[in-house]
Amino acid sequence: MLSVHELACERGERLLFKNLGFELVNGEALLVRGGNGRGKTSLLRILCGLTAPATGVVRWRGQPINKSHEQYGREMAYIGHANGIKDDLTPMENLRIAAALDGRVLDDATALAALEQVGLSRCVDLPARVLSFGQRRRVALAGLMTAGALLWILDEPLTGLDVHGVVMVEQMIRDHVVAGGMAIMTTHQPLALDGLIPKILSVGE
Amino acid sequence: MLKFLFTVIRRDVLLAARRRGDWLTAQFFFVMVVSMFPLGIGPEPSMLRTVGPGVVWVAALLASLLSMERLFADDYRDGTLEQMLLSPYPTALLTLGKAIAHWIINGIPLLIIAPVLGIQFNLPTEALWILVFSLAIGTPILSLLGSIGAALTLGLRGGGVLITLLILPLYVPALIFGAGAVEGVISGTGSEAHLSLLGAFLMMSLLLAPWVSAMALKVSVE
Amino acid sequence: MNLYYYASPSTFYPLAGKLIPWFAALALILATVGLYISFFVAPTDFQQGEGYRIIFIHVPAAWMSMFIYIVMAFWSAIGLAWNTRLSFIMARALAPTGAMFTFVALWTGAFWGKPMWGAWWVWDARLTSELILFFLYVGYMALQAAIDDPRRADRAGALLNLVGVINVPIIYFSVKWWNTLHQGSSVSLTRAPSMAHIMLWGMLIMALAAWMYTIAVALVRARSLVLERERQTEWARAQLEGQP
Amino acid sequence: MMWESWEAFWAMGGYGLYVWGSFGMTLLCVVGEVWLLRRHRLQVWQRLKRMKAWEPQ
Repeated sequence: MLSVHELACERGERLLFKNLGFELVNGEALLVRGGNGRGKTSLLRILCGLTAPATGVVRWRGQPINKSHEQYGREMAYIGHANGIKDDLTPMENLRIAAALDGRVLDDATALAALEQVGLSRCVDLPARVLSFGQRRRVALAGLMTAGALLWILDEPLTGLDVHGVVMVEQMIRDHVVAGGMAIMTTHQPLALDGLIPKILSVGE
Repeated sequence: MLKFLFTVIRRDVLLAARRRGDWLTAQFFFVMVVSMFPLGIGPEPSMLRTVGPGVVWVAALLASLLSMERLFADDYRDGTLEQMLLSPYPTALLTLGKAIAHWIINGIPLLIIAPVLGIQFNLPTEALWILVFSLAIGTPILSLLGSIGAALTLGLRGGGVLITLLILPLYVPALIFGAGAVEGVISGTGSEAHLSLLGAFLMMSLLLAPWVSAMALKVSVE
Repeated sequence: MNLYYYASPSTFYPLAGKLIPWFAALALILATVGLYISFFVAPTDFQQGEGYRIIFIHVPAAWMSMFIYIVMAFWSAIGLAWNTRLSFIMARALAPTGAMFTFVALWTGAFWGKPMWGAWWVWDARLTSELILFFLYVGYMALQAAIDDPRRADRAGALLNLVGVINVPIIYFSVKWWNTLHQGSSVSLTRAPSMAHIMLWGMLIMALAAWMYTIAVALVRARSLVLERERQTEWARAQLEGQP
Repeated sequence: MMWESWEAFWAMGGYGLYVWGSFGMTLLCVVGEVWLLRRHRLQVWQRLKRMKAWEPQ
């Protein structure tokens, strides 16, 4: 499904990595490892198509992702360092607008259910401004759940979350992958996927 | 496609409505800059009438640039811009929607305020109409071209000043045709030619600016 | 001929190094000939006296300021289309020289205007367009200077450059139109009443000298930029063993 | 020779200030650019040499 060939990435004048390649099919998870500044985030940004690689291609269903922007945009969901949440809007509005921008229809019941699942049922009508960082992260995760994407690309999904939050994310990823989805993530924290063993990719060693 | 465009526009208008303070600041900037001129050059009615169209137009350029810096910057900071870039629709549609939203938020109020300021400058009634009309054609150009500058300077130190430096020279034709139309009415030489040229410039900006802006945005977000 | 061969920095660097002295020498010779024509061959103008000799700089500088912007746009377009780094570097290397010529055109325009119009600055169509062109150059260089990442600087600058080059004719047209409506000054430097052949020759030779100078200077600048960007490659490290 | 004397040459028929002001500024710009370029090149060279010594392969 997702195949990556001979990827190289430069930042400034520095070569972060080269000759990087892997394949990912349904029901697989990939954990990207590497120290600070080794290019994990750069790799994820290349994978989701925000950055063009110096060399190499990323293919989704056999098509280079810059050629299949539309399809890839529908089937892939990304959470980066920033949450992608508007502070002036309520979690509910955030989810609804994000869905509309993706061309999806999201009814209130589904959105509410997702927010409830991430433990935000009491903050549905508050502006995101008053939420804590962890709570905003949860809004982003609720967005991920409602996106219905096949491939999840998660950059440090565990930062800012409390113990329950971490368990929740682990559960989410596991359920998604077991149900035939794909996930690519980075994390500095230990990740327990309960029996599911992710592929490991080391970057910039 | 169109639905995406409308969603982008509605979203930005909604966000602006939630931050009315910022929005009011830009409008008052326009009013105040224009009101400073008579204080600087004296209250003589015939002179004010001569400089009026130019002053209102220059103030409109500055007011439009003032709010332009934040066109993409806020969304860039909180990560929503990345999400929008990853949506399944062409990025040019996003930049077009953003520019239209900027025009609705910052351009339309100028059209409403401008006649009042025109009266301060002793402009005759027909000239006021043409002023509003020229701004109606001209301010979308400002939003469209400005979006290119906003995309190019995204996330740079001193982006606000830089955008002025990049975009003001590109605004020159709009300024000349726009202010010229109003002056044409006052001096009796007519304004049709100016307005049609302004319209042509608008068409060109509408065709090209969203594409360039989209490319610039991709370059900047990388 | 393989274009990619010449587009590779490691070929370009030594080649440019060899070419620079030739262009510099040509510039010097042509400038000497041009100056000789402008001061010792061209006759006194019966209307403008000796003051008209400024055109031997003003007109070539004004030509160069426009040409260089267009050439930059050409390199920018190539760079964006084929993703060749050297094209971006060429565009970038040309910009300061273009700005310099624009400044010279403005300055000499003012020095010509003072005796002819009685004012240092008149909002004449050509001078005004030249001023806006100067702003475009400044904007381009300011944008390049503000961006740290060379890849982004290249592309952002190229886009701005292309938008500018589409706009330049529109700006020129609008300024001209604005100027005629406001009864601008009618005496023009370039439409000197007695444009003798020899004057045209003088201007052409000076323009050629300016071209050669521009090429030489741009190549020197491009070489520095290339070396900076490629400092981690084998050939650049080998270069650094030698003398600058 | 079209100039009667050096004085006449420098005076440029009363336009001396303007003609020499123009040519002088042009010369200044060209010399200035070449000088800046030379300095820039030397600086780049030195910086790269330092960096090279500091980060061996």
